[in-house]
Amino acid sequence: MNLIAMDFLSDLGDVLTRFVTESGFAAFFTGDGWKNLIMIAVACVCLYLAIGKKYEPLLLVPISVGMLLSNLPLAGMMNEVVLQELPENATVPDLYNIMTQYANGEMAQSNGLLRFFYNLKGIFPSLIFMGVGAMTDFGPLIANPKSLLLGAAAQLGIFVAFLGALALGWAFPNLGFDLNVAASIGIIGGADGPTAILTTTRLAPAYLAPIAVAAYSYMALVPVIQPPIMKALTTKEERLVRMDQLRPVSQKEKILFPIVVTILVILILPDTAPLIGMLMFGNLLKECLVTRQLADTASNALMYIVTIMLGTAVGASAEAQTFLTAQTLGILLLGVTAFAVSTAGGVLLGKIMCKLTGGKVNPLIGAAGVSAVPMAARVAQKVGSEEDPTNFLLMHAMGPNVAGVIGSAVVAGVFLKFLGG
Amino acid sequence: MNLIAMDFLSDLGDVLTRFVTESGFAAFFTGDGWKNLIMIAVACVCLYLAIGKKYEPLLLVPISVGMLLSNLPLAGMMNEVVLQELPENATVPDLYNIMTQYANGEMAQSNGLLRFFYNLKGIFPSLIFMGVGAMTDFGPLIANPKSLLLGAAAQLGIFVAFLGALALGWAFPNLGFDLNVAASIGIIGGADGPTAILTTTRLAPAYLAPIAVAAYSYMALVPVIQPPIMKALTTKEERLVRMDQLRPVSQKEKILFPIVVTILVILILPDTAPLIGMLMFGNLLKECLVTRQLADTASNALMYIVTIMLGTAVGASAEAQTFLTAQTLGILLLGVTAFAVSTAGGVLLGKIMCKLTGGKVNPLIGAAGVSAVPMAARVAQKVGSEEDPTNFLLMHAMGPNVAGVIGSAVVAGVFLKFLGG
Amino acid sequence: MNLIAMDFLSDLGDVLTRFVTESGFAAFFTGDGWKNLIMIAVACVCLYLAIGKKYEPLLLVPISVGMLLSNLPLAGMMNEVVLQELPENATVPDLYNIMTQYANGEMAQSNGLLRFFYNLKGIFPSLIFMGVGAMTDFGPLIANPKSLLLGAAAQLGIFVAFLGALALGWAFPNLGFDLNVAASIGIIGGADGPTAILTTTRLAPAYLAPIAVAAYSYMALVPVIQPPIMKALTTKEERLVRMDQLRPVSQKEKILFPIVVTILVILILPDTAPLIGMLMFGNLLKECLVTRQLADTASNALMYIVTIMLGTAVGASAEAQTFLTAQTLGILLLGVTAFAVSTAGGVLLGKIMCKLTGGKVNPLIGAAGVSAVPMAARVAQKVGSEEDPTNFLLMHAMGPNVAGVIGSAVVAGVFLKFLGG
Amino acid sequence: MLNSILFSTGSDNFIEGLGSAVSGFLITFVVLILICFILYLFGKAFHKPTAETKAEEVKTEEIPAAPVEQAVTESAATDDAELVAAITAAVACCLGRSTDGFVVRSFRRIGKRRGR
Amino acid sequence: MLNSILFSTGSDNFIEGLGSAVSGFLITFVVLILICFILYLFGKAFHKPTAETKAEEVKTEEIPAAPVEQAVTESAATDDAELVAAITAAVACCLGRSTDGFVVRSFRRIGKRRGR
Amino acid sequence: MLNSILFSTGSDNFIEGLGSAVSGFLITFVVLILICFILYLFGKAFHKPTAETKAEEVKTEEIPAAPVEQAVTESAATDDAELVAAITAAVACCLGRSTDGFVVRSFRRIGKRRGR
Ligand code: NA
Ligand code: NA
Ligand code: NA
Repeated sequence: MNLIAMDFLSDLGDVLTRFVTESGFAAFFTGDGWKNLIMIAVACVCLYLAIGKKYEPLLLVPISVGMLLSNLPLAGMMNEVVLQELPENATVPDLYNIMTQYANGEMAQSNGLLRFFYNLKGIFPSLIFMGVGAMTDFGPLIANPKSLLLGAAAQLGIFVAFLGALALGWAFPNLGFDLNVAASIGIIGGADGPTAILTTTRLAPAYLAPIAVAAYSYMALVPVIQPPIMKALTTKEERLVRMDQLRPVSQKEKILFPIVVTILVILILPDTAPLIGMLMFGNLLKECLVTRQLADTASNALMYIVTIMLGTAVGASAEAQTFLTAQTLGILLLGVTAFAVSTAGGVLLGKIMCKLTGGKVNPLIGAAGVSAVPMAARVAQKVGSEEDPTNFLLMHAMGPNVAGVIGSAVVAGVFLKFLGG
Repeated sequence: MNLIAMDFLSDLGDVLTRFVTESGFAAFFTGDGWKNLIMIAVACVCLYLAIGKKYEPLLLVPISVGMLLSNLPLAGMMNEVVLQELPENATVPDLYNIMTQYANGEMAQSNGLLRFFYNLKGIFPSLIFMGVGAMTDFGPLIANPKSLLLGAAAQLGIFVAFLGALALGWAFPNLGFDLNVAASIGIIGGADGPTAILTTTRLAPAYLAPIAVAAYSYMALVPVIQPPIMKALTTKEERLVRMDQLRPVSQKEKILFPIVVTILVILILPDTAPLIGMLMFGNLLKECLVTRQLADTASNALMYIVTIMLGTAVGASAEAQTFLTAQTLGILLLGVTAFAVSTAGGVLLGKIMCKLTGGKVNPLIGAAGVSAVPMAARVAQKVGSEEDPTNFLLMHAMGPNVAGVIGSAVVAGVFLKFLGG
Repeated sequence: MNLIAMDFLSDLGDVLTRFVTESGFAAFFTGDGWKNLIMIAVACVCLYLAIGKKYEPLLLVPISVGMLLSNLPLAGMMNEVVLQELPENATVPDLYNIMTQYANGEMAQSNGLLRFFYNLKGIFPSLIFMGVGAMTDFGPLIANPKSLLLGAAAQLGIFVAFLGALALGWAFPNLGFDLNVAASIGIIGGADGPTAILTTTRLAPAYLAPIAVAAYSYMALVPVIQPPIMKALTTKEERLVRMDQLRPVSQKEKILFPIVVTILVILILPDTAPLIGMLMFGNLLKECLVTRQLADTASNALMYIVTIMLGTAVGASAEAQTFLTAQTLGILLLGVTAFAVSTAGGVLLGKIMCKLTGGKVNPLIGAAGVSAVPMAARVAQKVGSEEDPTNFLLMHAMGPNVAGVIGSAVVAGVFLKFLGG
Repeated sequence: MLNSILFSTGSDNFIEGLGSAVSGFLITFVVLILICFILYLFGKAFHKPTAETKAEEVKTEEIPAAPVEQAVTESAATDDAELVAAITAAVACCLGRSTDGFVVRSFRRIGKRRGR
Repeated sequence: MLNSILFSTGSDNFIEGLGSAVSGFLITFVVLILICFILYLFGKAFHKPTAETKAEEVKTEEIPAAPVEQAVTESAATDDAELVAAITAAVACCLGRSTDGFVVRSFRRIGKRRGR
Repeated sequence: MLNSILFSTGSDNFIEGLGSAVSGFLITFVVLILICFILYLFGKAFHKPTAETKAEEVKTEEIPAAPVEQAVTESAATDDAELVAAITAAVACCLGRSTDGFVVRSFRRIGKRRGR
């Protein structure tokens, strides 16, 4: 019996030793483990921004938690699927057996939960866009088609940041900012989360996390970034411009709009289909009035399920080795540039339109063209009402605002086409 | 620097040329591209029927949009998964690597969104049936079991259309209407969308789109197709028959019903399990009163999510080469025949039962046996009230109506068994 | 034409013969078919417990239906994916083609619906835990941290049942109760469904059904199992102890709690990540107040969808050959032991704490440490109010109750670490 | 010629199909008649109270409340059809018109059920 | 040296990117101008009633009810923005203050839209 | 004989299991005690106001509104348990009976939480 007692004690000792040496704390002190510690701090900062500062919490909370969970050492939430090991001198039938096991989910256990979500990242942005479409009212845009020009002009920042990234890549070749990465960075200026995520997923998946974080953070910062630029570029007279009331829009137009836009835009730029097609599908579900249940589901249960999964997956893709680099700094820098230039682009075209129409367009609504629905439109309203509290620009700004969503999806399509995403 | 300028201009030219030659418009003029144009028109017509005419919009809107998106050239929404190319003289380990990449979702990007949904089409009808079960009240059927005979008789059209399709296939061998296709066409007469889709998915997936479109369109046309047949086959006296009030049904019976039907029907016809099993599971969730949340979810969020995905996937499977053929015409023709004959079958057995019971059964309720819940029951009510506005047949017609759902699921099971789906 | 008639009749005969010989009834009389009959009876008993006795119906109804459907012979709801057959002397490109077909869902038809769910069983418990987190209020625990000690003590039953299973396995080697199976059995004593399912999925998937049924049944039996033990172990004076009112808990604490617990626990025990990480993520979604929609979705639509799928999948895994064995009896026996010992563990530490604090802790709340939220807390309240109807222990018992959830997740992490799940 | 038509794949299919159709229709009837039979047993097992016994029970056990409650639960929880029929009937009675026009409003509510 | 910079991958990328950027911006404008053009056609096709014809219609067809109804549907069913604007305006008018403070309450309601 | 029993796989498993069980139980306690310790720090960090300071605050800062609001939010938004306890208590007090019977109604509402 002594032997058993010894066995037991030795087992106990082994077990407790394993417990200590295999804990996550120990992992911080081996190899690059300390980097995880920094990533955890970054995740906590992001959580603070999301919860304390209310920066786009619906996405930033899941992203932060994903980042946290994937950087807690050994948690294995991002473990890849590991197929049964290939025997030496394996034959075709051996591999066939492994395949059969895989097909029947026998290796699924090795799959981390967040990896499971991550592998679906290709379809999530489209599903979110469907939900966004089911919540968007294109009425103000239909009533005032000129808004589309502003929505186009406010994509300027995307291209400037794209060129900026290429210039940085030229100056510092080590950054590895090639055309694909540059396009993904530029699209931050689209101020549209799902568009940025889809483009990055296709062109530069390694940069998914920093680009998504930058996109959503800056979207939340729209009320901080935009007003100084808007005021610097406009005169007091321009900011005081009152706009004519929008014409009423019939339901028929609202129904035709998504159908026509789907056909036209996808014919011109087939690569926009996953974004424009699903955005307009969602909008059709809402506007046709006979599929209320589908529109509700698309913009509630389905969209929020996808948001949880996409958010955590994007956050979980934030590995220390790609996140804690000069690239991330570059992305943050270029992202804010993109936002600023896009705002300027919208305002400047607004000024031109103001001139051309003899003062019928308030240039402030151009800033709403950056997307960030409906935040940017509200910023336009606010800056306008600072000059004249009785001037209500909100509905006029909603036109460029939703036009900006279409605009950045079009730019995404252009990048995917040119760069073969 | 001249060189750079030249480079830039040549790049710009290349890019714009690509933009034009690779647009969807250009694709209409190459090969069979013009067929896509027709399919787009078909999709728009379907959208009009769904929205303008309110033909089963919950399914027809997604189907139409799926059809539209998959026929916009180069949009790639139905792109198949493309595995990494197999190197020449590839060895087993090479293939193992490709498999590992596949398992980790690295090829998922090549997968079109609608293809992703399409690959899940095998499980969607069952999930929808679960939701339908969670919304169906079998009370009127339990109170009046004779309804089941009417629900059986109203499947006549399925078999007639099945034989009609085989006869057409005999007369015009080029149509390729073999046993499997004929069964899938016949099942349109079941007036039950998920049953038709499941059967077709198993037996003749290439015909999924036309059969689904026919099934849902004719279901919406029930108020147009049925009344003339009902009036032609019944006398005024028969239409005036008043029926005894239904007995109350206890909750215990409502709970036992789905359990007993599941066991009995699946034992007799194991192939009905994906339909009857899930229909009755959904119904049990509803009737047992202790799983209200599950019943709610099954008949709301889950069912509508699945409806969106299944609808778009079915629509997206409408390729010009299988849709724009004589077969589709044949399907539409046989489908309406099936509906008409099923209606007649129900009404005729109703007449016999009227005779046998000495005038206690109004033959009009036989027409409700085609399923198309609750439309067909309402048609019976309406035709009856045209003769006598104080005669309320609705609850009596609900019995055959829900029996028809079971009836067509049984026929689907028979077909799957015989034809080895 | 005679020939055709003969053909027809012979076909008809064939078909009807097939119908009878291939029905599920016939299957009961071949081989082990009779065992399915017993399993169907077991499923019906479980249904009765779930509906008639209201034993955790949200899980037991789906589990029972899954058990029923998978044991109806030939229904094929648990059919595995069958890849296209490998040709003889198949080459690597042949296999590559099969893989391509698989990747494009062409073999999906052979996949039973419940098998589809079953293959996802690895991710479902985490998703349910996220929903549970989004519904749990850790306030009472934060206000009274001592609760955590009770939550730890009430895991005693897990380890006792684990050792009991090993002892049984030692006495009856044929049972095959190795370390992995014993751990899965022990975890029943955690009184926490998703934790039991996740642990069993990783360590002993063959025992998934009996362990899940035992876990949920005993959770429902908490009001039966616990009170006698609680009364036997406490004196009347102890049961009359009134506790001080809990301090108010600020929202800041509620927000920090899930973050801190995630980091701390997962660092110590990385294997708890799929449980603790997701539980705390769900809780954070609820407590941070800015992601209300995500918390709602996680605790409603998503959780119930997952519940339906996981329940039916777990039930469907109940094959006669593993379920109708002495093991199942052993599992039921050890399960109830685990519950009883856990209750005793909680109460005994409660007594010690009562002594140490000079009578400020009512030992009854220790029993709530087994989890089974909020049933066990209500039992504590009820047993307490039997002595003194004005003594309200509910909120004080909620602390150990939610601590028990964390406790059993920690034990699961310990088992997964030690046994390499 | 006739031969080649009769014994083509098409004719083979048709003959096989005829067998399938006839036996399929038979099987469908058999299955639904079996369910019908079971439901008759349900009726006997669960619905014993006839008109007379009911009248008695009213006096002794105050049962009538139960059916009312049940009816309410049914119409509310499950299918609005009964409610619709009742309302339609009531309104139609009052106005002495066809129920056609009134169905429209209830239509949308029940319409949900068609959403498959 | 200059050569090696100019003809590095970086410079190649930049030049190619410049082409892409310019043409991409052009294409974006082209696409959105096309939609703009179609919406002008929408306006012509669906929004014929001018101020005068409207005034006439008022007398003959009692149309004015329709726009009101529509406006209600719009604001209720889709985007609360109009409502918010109107309320904000009304309140701001009364109090003669910036609308800044008032937006907070409506913020949460619209905030849902940002949830992508 | 004894040997063969003691040194079978079963006995090996049991001995290894004993080590796992003891250390597992220890680890569980360690982890939960750590959380407990942190929560004590929470209490110190976030719950400074004692009875006296609170009384002072009441006079100076009109703080009492906040706790009330918070309590309302808590009970409404999160767990009905408090509410249920309060109601049960109130009703039970009035009637002087066991709370057993009253729990039924609230049961269904809380019951949702068990839905795992
Ligand atoms: Na934009
Ligand atoms: Na039918
Ligand atoms: Na526990």
